[in-house]
Amino acid sequence: GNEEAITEDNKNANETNTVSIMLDWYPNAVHSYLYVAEEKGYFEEEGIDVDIQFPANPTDPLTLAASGNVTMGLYYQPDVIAARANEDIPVKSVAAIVREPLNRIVYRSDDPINSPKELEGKRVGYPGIPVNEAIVKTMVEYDGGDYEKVDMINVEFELGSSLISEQVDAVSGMYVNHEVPVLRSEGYTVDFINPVDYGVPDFYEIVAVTSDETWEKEQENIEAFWRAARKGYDFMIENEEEALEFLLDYQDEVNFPLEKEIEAESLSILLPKMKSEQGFGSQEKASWEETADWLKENGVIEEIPNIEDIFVNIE
Amino acid sequence: MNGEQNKKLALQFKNVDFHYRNAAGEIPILKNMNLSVADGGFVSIIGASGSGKSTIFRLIVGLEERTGGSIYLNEKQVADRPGKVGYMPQQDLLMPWRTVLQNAALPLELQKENHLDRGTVQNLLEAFGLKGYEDKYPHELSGGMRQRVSFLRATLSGSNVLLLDEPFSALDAMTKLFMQEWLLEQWEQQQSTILFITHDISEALFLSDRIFVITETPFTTLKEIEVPLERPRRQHDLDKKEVAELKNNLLEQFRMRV
Amino acid sequence: MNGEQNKKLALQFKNVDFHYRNAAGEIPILKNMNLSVADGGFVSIIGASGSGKSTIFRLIVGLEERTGGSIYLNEKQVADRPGKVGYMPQQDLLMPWRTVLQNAALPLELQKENHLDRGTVQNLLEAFGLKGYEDKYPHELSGGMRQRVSFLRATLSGSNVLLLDEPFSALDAMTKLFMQEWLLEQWEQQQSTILFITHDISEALFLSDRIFVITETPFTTLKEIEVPLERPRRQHDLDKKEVAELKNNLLEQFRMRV
Amino acid sequence: MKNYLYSIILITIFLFIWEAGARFVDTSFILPAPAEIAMKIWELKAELLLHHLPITLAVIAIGLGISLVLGIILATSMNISKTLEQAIYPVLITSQTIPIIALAPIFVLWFGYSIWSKVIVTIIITFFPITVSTFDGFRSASKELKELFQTLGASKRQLFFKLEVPSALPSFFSGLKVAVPMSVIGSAIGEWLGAQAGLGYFSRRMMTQFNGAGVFAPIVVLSLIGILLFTSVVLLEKFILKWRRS
Amino acid sequence: MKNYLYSIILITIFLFIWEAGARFVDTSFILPAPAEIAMKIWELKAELLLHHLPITLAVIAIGLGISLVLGIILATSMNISKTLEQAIYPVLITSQTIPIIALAPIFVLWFGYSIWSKVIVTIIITFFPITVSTFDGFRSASKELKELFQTLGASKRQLFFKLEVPSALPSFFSGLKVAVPMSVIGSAIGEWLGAQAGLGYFSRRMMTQFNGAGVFAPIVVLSLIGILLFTSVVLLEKFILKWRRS
Ligand SMILES: Nc1ncnc2c1ncn2[C@@H]1O[C@H](COP(=O)(O)OP(=O)(O)OP(=O)(O)O)[C@@H](O)[C@H]1O
Ligand SMILES: Nc1ncnc2c1ncn2[C@@H]1O[C@H](COP(=O)(O)OP(=O)(O)OP(=O)(O)O)[C@@H](O)[C@H]1O
Ligand SMILES: [Mg+2]
Ligand SMILES: [Mg+2]
Repeated sequence: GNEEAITEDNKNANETNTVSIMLDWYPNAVHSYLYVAEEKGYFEEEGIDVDIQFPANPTDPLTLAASGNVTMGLYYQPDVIAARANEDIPVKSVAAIVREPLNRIVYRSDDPINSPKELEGKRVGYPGIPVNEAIVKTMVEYDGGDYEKVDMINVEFELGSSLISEQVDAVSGMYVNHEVPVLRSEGYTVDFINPVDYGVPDFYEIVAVTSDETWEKEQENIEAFWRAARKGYDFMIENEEEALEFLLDYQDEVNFPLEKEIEAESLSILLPKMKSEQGFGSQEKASWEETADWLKENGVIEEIPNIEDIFVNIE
Repeated sequence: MNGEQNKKLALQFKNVDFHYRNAAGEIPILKNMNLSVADGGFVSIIGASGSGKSTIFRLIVGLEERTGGSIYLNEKQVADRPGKVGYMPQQDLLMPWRTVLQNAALPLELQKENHLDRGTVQNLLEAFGLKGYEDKYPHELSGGMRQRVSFLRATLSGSNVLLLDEPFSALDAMTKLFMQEWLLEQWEQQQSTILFITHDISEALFLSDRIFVITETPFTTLKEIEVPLERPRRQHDLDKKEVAELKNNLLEQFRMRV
Repeated sequence: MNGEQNKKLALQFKNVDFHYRNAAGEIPILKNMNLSVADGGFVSIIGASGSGKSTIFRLIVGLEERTGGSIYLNEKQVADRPGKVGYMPQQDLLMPWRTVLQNAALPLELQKENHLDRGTVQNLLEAFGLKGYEDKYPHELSGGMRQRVSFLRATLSGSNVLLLDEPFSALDAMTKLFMQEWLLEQWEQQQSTILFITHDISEALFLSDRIFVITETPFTTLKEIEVPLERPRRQHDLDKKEVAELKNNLLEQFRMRV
Repeated sequence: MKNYLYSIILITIFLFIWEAGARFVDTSFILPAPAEIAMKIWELKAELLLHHLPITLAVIAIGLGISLVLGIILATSMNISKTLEQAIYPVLITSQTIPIIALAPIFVLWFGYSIWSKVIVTIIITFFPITVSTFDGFRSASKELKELFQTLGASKRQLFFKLEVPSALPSFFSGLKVAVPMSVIGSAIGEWLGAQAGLGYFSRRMMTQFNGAGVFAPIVVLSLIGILLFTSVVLLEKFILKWRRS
Repeated sequence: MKNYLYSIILITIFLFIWEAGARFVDTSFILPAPAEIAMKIWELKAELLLHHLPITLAVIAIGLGISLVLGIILATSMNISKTLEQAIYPVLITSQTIPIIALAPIFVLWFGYSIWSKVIVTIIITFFPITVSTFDGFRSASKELKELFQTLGASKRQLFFKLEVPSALPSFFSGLKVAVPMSVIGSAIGEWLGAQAGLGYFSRRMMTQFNGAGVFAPIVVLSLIGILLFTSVVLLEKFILKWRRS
């Protein structure tokens, strides 16, 4: 019995040591707290090894978290609900990272779209993430237009290149804090519409998703991970500049070049949207319910799933 | 000085020069060569491998350009020879995607000035023992039948001169004997002039009026041998003493060269 | 009643039955067939195409299983015949990836009980006119040379019985004559028994002591003909009156069948 | 039919194991069972066959059509001009050793999300087998037959249509039989890169929605297209090359 | 060398037109000039060759290696057992007409971003040519030679190693020459679908960053790998099949 216990322990130790997390996009200011925690050794203090991965396809963070290929993925609140409701995929959110939409409908300034109704007959690119369809549909219909007349095109990651090469007239899925300033700094003039102004609820833009099975098996690790991440967040709000430096130091110059100024601006936009009275990462049932209602109204889901199963707050 | 002198000449080479050219330089084959074949004759050419037999044919049909001298066909020097003689190459060369009829009638399709009509073709098909096989494809025929289609095609080129380059070398020994007799029969009916290349001395003796022997390359004249046999002939005529002697002489000549 | 009776028998068929089987049913080839070949003899088998010549060989080497009767090799009934006779098929069947030496020495590699050594092979290579070509690949050889390599391979199987299935049919007429003389020379030196299939009557007459003629299929006995010629022979011996007559008889027999 | 008995048994066993395995694993978004896929096809039949299929078929038809036209023109030109052959043929062969298809994402920038970016991918993947096999077909015309035609005084035109074209047909069909399944693959890959409809697109979309059976369903339809197109080519070949029937 | 003169001229003209065109269009993220690409390769040489190249090479090597092992085992089994042949061969041929590669996205679900999802794509794309060509090679062993071996009392083992294997080699090498460029394509496609590094991944990555030259640079490296691998196979073939040298 003694021997068995030891091997069990060892096994646990091995399993629990690594936590993999797939980012929602390539690294930028919104991920600074993770790099802070890594650099400052917070993860190490918690006894975990963190493997940060970037998605090759925009939808991979959720699918790979659901299939257990990564411990967690950063994804979008509405899509977690849809997965649970439509296909009964056992996934749940363990933390809310960004509490308001960052997503904008972006267009070229020289080919302006004054209101969502004007998207009729236009080509709208999106990264294949289903929530964008719900967003555009809500906005167009809110504005009195016909969504059926909008040409939605899955452009995968090529949001920026398809917009400026005029292959599409507008894109959904660009973030106001990052992609938009990046485009502008490259010398392209673009403008955007905020979905929240046209009937889209104030959903959590980014949440951390894991599968029920992973949660059961690795709950301790995930909790440890978020304790460390919270320390990183706390450090970040106190030392914005320094936190950005960690990100910029860590960045992969060739793969993911970042502009310091853009990221600084981005972080200043992000911080208020990440802040919560209940503590970084906490989630409110009301937000989940409101978002689920919105999805049901728009026919994205047919039945509202049990909200209790969808998220869990980590103390 | 003999009877042939009065006959028209079907083919004549006058001082013809020819050489191939390759990386190493010129390979002379014909040097100032003279040759004449009377109309209606059956003439064989024998010689060792590589001695230039096929080259003579290629010059006649115009696949190679002579470097000097002139070649006369039916006593006219024809500038543009292609299409003027019937040529039956060594392999039967039938097109697998054409039926027997379509293969045989190829010259009629290609030559504007060919005046043979389909009726003639039908008659000849029968004469060549191909009746009932018109719509078969070549792969459905035996080797001997394929040779007959090929020969029919050469005949239909409408020329009085037929050049046959080792036509029977791919046949087995017994089919070959049968085809030889058949060829003679056809030749007697068609009244054409035949030039026949072969490696097989018995074959040359059995078929020809005269045999040209290539003894060296390049050559200027060909050694000419009259075959001492009357027509019609049978295979066992070859066993006659003077023919047998002739054959053994020729054999001895080639033995050293193989 | 003649001298041969005292000689050992190299090969004997006793009441052998054989039929092929296909979708349409059985195709009988041998019916209660008897045949014997004396040691050291040169025997040819001639017959029309499809009459069953190759089948006889396939039975001897064990590629087909007889349905009745027995086959004796050197007066012993051998159960597992493969490897017991030298077999030279119609095509030369050399392996393109092996040199002349490697091709010829194949039997030594495959047969454990083969007692020939490399020295013997070297000597034979010389006897077969292949000296200096040991390391050449088959595609670098002429047709006649390839046939000699194939023959050497059959010889090296170490058996006193050699089966040759139309070995020269792919050669041109002159090379063929040369190879025939060469074959006789080798045979006289090797003291082996040769069974030789051919379509060519002159070839059979020139080479053999006796000729077996297949006149119908299925067959029970083969018509046997003694060749009235002494050895050594020359090509022109075939022009002797009695041989010529024999030849014409045989020809007449096959003429109807082609 | 009897010849395929063992194959049918093998496939049945395979499907059975798959079905059992899928039921055992019981996470249909990762491994849907065959029965589930069949039901999904039935359920989505209108969507698949009326909406996505025509779009993919259009890509295949246009892509293959352009490949055929370009390939045949190029092969014919190389056949006519020795200089063209010496210039183009080695480039063509070398191009096969390099992964041009990896440039596909940039074609989207050039041709947009219209049908053309997918057509280009299909052309890239089918152009080579068609061109090279057609050209090799022309070259296979026997030299001896060519000379025979010359001795019969055939014109270049007659030589081409009566000898070189029929000689090239068998090899051309071999190339086509390679190209047809490739065109199906090309259209699917093209649709990954950005599309709004089509079977390849639909399959990936189903994946983002955790609909495992939905991922497989369009692929099954694509496979049927592949088999159908291939069979048509084989039948056409049999009809045109009827002289090859033994 | 002189034989390739026209090809070299053609490629030079092509590059020249490309360079001129690119300078004229002047939007390098859509159409980078060759000179720009060359400079980019030089600039990124460490990144490309030390970081991404080894990862892609590993995918190619493992994928091709597994294909070879499985393909040769399967071809040999089909050669030994007639039943296996009748069961597997038709399935294999039919599988070629269906776009299995379109299922690639689901492999990412099965294997994550590990090397295996890419290896599987590479195997799928290279397995068929290797298996079928090896098997066809075995079948090409002449029936007459087989009979000759039998008459010489050869064992099954001798028949296999001394006749069937040498007979299969030319066809095997033809298959390998098809498979090798395919493996490069397979690794690139695999990397689109899920990777953290590798040349195919890097090319797509550059695309989202408006870096046109960066899109082409890794593809040029991939092409060089393709050409190099292909040339190695040709040399190996020449060495092993030296009897084919005229
Ligand atoms: N195109 C060519 N270029 C260079 N040399 C050639 C060419 N064609 C033939 N020769 C050479 O010319 C010589 C005569 O060739 P030809 O084909 O006329 O011989 P042949 O007597 O018909 O021989 P065979 O009996 O083998 O058919 C040979 O030595 C051959 O190598
Ligand atoms: N495997 C087989 N199955 C069925 N019938 C066969 C088979 N092999 C040969 N035959 C038939 O048996 C007969 C004799 O064949 P065989 O090969 O012995 O003839 P052959 O005298 O050698 O002919 P050839 O001179 O053409 O070589 C032929 O009618 C042939 O069609
Ligand atoms: Mg010749
Ligand atoms: Mg036979």
